[in-house]
Amino acid sequence: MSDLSGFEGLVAIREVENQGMLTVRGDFGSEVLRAAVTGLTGVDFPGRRVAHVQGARGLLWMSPDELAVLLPRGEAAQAATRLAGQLAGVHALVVDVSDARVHFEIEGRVVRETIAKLAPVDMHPDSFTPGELRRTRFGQVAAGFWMADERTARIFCFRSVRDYMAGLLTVAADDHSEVAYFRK
Amino acid sequence: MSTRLASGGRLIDRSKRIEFTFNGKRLQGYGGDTLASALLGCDQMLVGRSFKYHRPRGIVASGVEEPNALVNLGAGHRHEPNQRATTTELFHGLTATSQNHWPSLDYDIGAVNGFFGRFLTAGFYYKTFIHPRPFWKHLYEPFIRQSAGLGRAPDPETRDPDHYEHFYAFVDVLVVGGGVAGLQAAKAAGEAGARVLLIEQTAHWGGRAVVDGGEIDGKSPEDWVKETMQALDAMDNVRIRPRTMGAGVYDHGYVLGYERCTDHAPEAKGPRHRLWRIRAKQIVTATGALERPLSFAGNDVPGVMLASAMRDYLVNYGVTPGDRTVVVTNNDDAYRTAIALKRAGLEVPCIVDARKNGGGALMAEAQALGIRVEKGRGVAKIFGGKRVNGVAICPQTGEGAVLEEIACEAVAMSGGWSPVVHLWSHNGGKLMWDDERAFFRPDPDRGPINHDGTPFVTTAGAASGHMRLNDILQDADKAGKNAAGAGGEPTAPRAFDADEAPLEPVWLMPAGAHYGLRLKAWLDYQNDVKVSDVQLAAHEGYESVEHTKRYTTLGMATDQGKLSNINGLAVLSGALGEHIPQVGTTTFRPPYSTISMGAIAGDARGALFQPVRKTPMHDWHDENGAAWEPVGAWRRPYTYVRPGESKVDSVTREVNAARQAIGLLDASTLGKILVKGPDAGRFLDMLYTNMMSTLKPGKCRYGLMCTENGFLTDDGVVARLDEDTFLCHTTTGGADRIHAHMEDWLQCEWWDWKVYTANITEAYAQIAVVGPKSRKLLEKIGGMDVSKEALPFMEWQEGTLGGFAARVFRISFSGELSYEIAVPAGQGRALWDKLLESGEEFGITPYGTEALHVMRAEKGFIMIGDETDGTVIPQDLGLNWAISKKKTDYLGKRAQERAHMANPDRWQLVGLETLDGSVLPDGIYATAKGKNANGQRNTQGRVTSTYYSPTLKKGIALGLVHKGPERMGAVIPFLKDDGETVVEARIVSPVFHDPEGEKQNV
Amino acid sequence: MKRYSAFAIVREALMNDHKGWERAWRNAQPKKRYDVVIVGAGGHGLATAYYLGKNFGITNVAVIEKGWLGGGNTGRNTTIIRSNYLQDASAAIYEKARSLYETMSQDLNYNVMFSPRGVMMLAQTEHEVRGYQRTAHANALQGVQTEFISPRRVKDIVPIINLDGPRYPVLGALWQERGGTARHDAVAWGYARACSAMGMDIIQQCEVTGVTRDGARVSGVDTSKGHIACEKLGIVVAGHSGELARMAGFRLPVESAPLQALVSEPIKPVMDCVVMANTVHGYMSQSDKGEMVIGGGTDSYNAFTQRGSFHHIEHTVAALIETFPMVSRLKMLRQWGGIVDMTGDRSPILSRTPVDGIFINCGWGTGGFKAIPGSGWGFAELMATGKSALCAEFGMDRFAKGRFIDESVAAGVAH
Amino acid sequence: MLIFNCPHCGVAAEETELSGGGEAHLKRFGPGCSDADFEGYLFTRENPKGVHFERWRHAFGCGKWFIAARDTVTLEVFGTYPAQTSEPPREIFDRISEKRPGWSWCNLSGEA
Repeated sequence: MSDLSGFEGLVAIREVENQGMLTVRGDFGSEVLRAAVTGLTGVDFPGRRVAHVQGARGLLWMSPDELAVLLPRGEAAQAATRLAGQLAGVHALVVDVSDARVHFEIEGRVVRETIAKLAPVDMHPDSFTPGELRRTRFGQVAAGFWMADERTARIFCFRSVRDYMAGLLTVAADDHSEVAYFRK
Repeated sequence: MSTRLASGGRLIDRSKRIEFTFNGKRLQGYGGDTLASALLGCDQMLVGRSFKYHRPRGIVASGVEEPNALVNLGAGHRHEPNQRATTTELFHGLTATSQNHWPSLDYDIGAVNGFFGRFLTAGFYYKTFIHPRPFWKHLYEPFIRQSAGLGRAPDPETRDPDHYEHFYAFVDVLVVGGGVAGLQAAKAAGEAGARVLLIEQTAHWGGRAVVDGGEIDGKSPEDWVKETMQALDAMDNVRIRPRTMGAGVYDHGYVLGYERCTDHAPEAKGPRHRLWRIRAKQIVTATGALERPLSFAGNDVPGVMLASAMRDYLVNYGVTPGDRTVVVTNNDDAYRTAIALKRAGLEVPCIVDARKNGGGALMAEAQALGIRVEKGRGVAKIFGGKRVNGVAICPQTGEGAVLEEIACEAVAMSGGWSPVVHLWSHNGGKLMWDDERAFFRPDPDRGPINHDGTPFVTTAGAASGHMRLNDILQDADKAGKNAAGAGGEPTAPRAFDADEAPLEPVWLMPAGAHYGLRLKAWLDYQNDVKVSDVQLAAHEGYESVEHTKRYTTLGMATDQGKLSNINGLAVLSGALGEHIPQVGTTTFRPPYSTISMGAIAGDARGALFQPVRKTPMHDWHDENGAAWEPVGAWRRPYTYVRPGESKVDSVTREVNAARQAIGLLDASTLGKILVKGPDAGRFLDMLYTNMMSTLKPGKCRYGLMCTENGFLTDDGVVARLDEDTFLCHTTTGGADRIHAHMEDWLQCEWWDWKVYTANITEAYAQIAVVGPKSRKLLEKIGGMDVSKEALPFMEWQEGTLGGFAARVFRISFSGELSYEIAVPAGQGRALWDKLLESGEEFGITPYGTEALHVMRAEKGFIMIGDETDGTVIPQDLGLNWAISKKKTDYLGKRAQERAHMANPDRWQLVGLETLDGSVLPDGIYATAKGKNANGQRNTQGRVTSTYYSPTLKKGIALGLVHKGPERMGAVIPFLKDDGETVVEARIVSPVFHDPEGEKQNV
Repeated sequence: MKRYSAFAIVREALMNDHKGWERAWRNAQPKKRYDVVIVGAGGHGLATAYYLGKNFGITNVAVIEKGWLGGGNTGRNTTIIRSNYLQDASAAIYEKARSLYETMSQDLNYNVMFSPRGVMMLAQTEHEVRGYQRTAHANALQGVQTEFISPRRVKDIVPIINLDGPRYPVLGALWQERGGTARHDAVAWGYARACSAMGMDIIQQCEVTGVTRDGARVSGVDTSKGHIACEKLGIVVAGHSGELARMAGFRLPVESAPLQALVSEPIKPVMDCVVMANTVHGYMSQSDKGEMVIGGGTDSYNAFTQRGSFHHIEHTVAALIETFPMVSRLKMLRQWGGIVDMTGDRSPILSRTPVDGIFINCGWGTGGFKAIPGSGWGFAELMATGKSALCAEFGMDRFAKGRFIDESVAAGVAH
Repeated sequence: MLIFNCPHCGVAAEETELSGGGEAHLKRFGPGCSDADFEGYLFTRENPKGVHFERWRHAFGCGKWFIAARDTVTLEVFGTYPAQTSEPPREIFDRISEKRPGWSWCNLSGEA
């Protein structure tokens, strides 16, 4: 495991421990489903490509019929069972994928630039704003991310490629590689 | 001699002396120099040798178009061949060596003199070296290869120490080129509010105007550029990027920008090159124009230089290739060079103007300075070998009768200009011929088309074909505004420069030059293509411009024809008696000028070349002698080699342990796909050849998946979790593929079926506990009841095991009593450790993929990718039991009904035992009598898996044999790849070990 | 036809200022009718015409070409010649081609610079090792000389290679010593010159606009230079086969996509053979000019633009830098694309068609150049006699029957 | 380097975020169909020079399949729409007819 502690670069890179995540697939029109997931997380139901996140809890719009439910790792397993119960009546799929994901937080002045080196996404402030959820690729692996604020982004990917992602981010954030593109 | 003048040089800082070496010689230049200007400043006129004749070559240009001044740059693992001296900014300690000569630049024995030049014409190689046949491989080609090539290759044993990266930028308007046109276009687009990126390949802004003079907005171009740069810098919506070349334009507004971040300061940290992946809504190419040489005898002698380049060296760097310079031209622009030289106190004995009436205002100015102008004249020949020492003047009309000889040290030539249309053309932009100014320019009505069907490239300034300062600025202003989608009044400043008399096209000098002169009139300096070669190609019927290019290699050198294409094209048209546009141009391909492979690869190198997927137990494997095997993006332990063991030893040890005690396998990479919904059963019935809808919750079933084309594509155990939920296991390589396959059919064919899938492969660590003592171990760590009664073969249970929440499957891929335990991935390592620790007393032994293969082969279990190869159907593998007869349909069913597949006369799975107990080679074929119509040996089968079986203590193999199952006991011959040795093997049952399956079912 | 030789060059250089050379091929205008019309003056079309004349005495032949002869994929490929294929049918036609390449310069009296420098396919996974060992065994039975060699021999033959890349170590290689490269343009030019000398008409700048039939049988083609009648029609137009088939009234199991390639700037010789690394998708050879010739990927969408998407180039170059670290400090000089036509099993079609008298030769995918003489030899035989052992397995009917020729099944990938 | 607008999640996705799926609107033929129908379904392709309908999956994004109407010569994209349909929506049909009068593809054809 490549170690991130002590890495210093254009942005700080931190692996987010204890982040739980459920995958929920179902009909977003279903009131039962909307009530269940919002009740569980305490955030509003997200619109298309929106991330509603408060602390460790949140809802990420992953596709027209897929949500990612964020909650503390410790609660995930039970929450999955409870949620499945609440959705027993409707056609839906709930599964705890906490162990299938890793989450990184990158924080600093040039967050946008770091992402723009790795993902084919228009990171210009006019185009990508905090609160938008984007699924894309970082280098050669699938990943999703959102910006909590102008200085902070959360990136998640599959656990098995954790080291690759950590490597990409540390290289992209190398101290001497600032592009100075999004800010003058 | 070429020298540095006492004063002048707008780009150099004479207070900064810079040391460098050329061919070992210690030389000195100034800050701001390019390697080329520094070499000229040190009287280093001879810089290289040509490709074919190894002719002496000097610097001819001042930019990317330079075909001659290519050097080996740097040393050791930083060495780089073919670096253009003209685009290399000088830095302390730069070391350069010239290329393509032996033993030395001054004395190259490979040099071909004029006499042999007569033989080495276009097509030379196609017409000779034909006999005797072996000579091409053993004699001719090795010699040709040695004398070809240019720079020295980098050291193969060291890795490039530099770092490269990519960067995505999305803009409204990309402006390529930092001349006055580019600046005005960027300013106009920026003021219209567009998101603008302006890139310039050099380190400097202003392009030609700052050298050529004139007046913009009442100021010198120099001042106007300064002010405009400040204005651009002040706009928050505009980004400017020097040392960044627009390398290529691709479909849908994609542009490659090539930024050379630290080439000018190698000691600096950070990426050496950055490849910009730009997505632009609109592109403005303000790429200027390139000057054309004139074709006269000896135009390749060092000291003959483009007039504009000579001006650049004088004005920008304060260097001149000689004290006495003759200027040869067919247009007015070259007069600027003469005037500049004269004003710098240098001699210009004569301006040779091919035009009968000479030039306009600039001619008058030159004459006023006392420069003699010879009208209607051309150059008959150049005197000098490794450098110019004189020119012979002749009438431009006629065959070259010499009127006068003039001694000089340098010749400045100008054949007119050609707009740089590369970026316009890369993605299909069309050109039109401009008769008046004799060049191709972009046809504005036939530009490259974007994804929405609208044009997305606009040219500006000289790139549009405008050659006068004011026209250039007005055109650029319009281009910038249009690109930004803004109309409005023109806001470009007025500009003034000297009126010019029209150019007269001159494609050969003198017009009627005899063969001897044409034989020495170079078109492509690097590849040694001359006027006579192009004429010969046309004469021999290579009439298409593509034919001529390829037959003569015109324009195929490292400058990709920047200097030679139009001149060559004109000569070809002349030879064919056609109008130039009828002949057309060759295709312009990216990149505009070369870009480093390092930049293209970016960070995808070393550890980041490709992602490595790792299981939760990966580090344990690594620390315990795992010999890795790549499986898809994963790495799985092939075997765990202990000190003193060979791989064969360790595999044998692992197999024996699993068969006699307990083996432990990291099975986490196996795909796990959740399939849920009221229609899940119906869906899986279509996906698998088996009937899955009848599977009872709590039970497992082995299933086969075929492609719609009938071939077996994946297999695995399906567990029914509850009434509408199934968990499908796939092969390691299959997980993502099969999940995509499922979604494909659900989304594109059966979108009304109520089924959701989720790929949860990585949510779980899965550990196979295999062997007669496996139950003892699980009972020891305690938790759920794993007895035969509570958890029979092919069933699964959920519960806790050794304190872990686990799902346990009673399935076996080894034929032994075996449990596969799935726990949340995060706890995988802990469970692994616990099992190892608790299992020690039972002799627990982790095993890898090879032991897994051996054991499954001993049981006759097929392996996707070994027994299957994309041509095998389940029926070939004796798997009919797994193909539902009840179902009316499943993916692949119809395909398997086709004549060739329904034919019983196919190769089918059997076991194979060599008569001598040896192990059959991998992939060996069984021969049959006779040969086929193409004289190939007939075959009757092949080996698909072959191993030494530690259990049976002999070689065993699985194979596909013609009607194999009907031929039990038959002995068939296998032929080794030496084509001689025959190994005989007997056809037996594929199940070598425990045929009744007693061991797995206890 | 005046013969080419060193003596001829001396004669022309000293006595004629090279004015005495003949045209390589006549600039023909179409006659009213021919026994055989071949559509497409690429390597395959010209080779077909050549062997129709040479092997069957059929010389009343026109080869018509929309653009310039050899202007398609013949002049846009990476010039690799090998026959180390797995399936019998493929090995047969590619080995026939390879053996004809060996004597082509002498046959055509035109130096096509066939250079048997060896073709090496790296095995970088256990699966690839097994696949290539299988191929070596198959080749031994097919009369194709190949061997599976050790990493040490790989390094001996290719000193610039990096045997233990961080990702995929080299575990061995399939080595065909008698494979190599040739000068691609020269192959088309040499055949054209020989065809022209046999009295055949090569008609350039002539586009086919329709196929005319007399009932179930072909009667000729409409072209931009008028109608041309013929007994038999051969369609040999690679990426444009679908269009021609439509004109003739049938459809094909073919899709077209750009295949990309690139060259570096020329450097002094560092690698004599062709190396293919299929696990990481990159292959490279060095031309006689010194350029590293590099094959890229095929785009994942149908297109007729002779260019492609750049990310394929990025992946290829990254792969080559892992395999040959020195590549990192070379520079890309030029990139381009050709249009390849790919069938359902990625193997070619050399076949009769639903229309009597029309024969089609297409679907070579990424394998076309290396097959040119074998393809021409077999296709000429098929057109002249109605049957050919070399073509037998490559019929159009195989898709309905489910009898495929799949080369991708071993580790081998066609390039 | 193509870009398509994913009709499911609204992202203008670059080619490298997508995976191509070949000719669209194929009618599946299963057991009981003729060899010719089956061959046509599995192998025969329109492969036109011009208007083409093809499948793409937003593989690195929302994972959904969509169909793009694209010109294989100019690479112009006339529009994209979800894969859950057996024929192109009217407005895309009309847009193509407007830009390529008289176009035809498989059994579809626009007014001249």
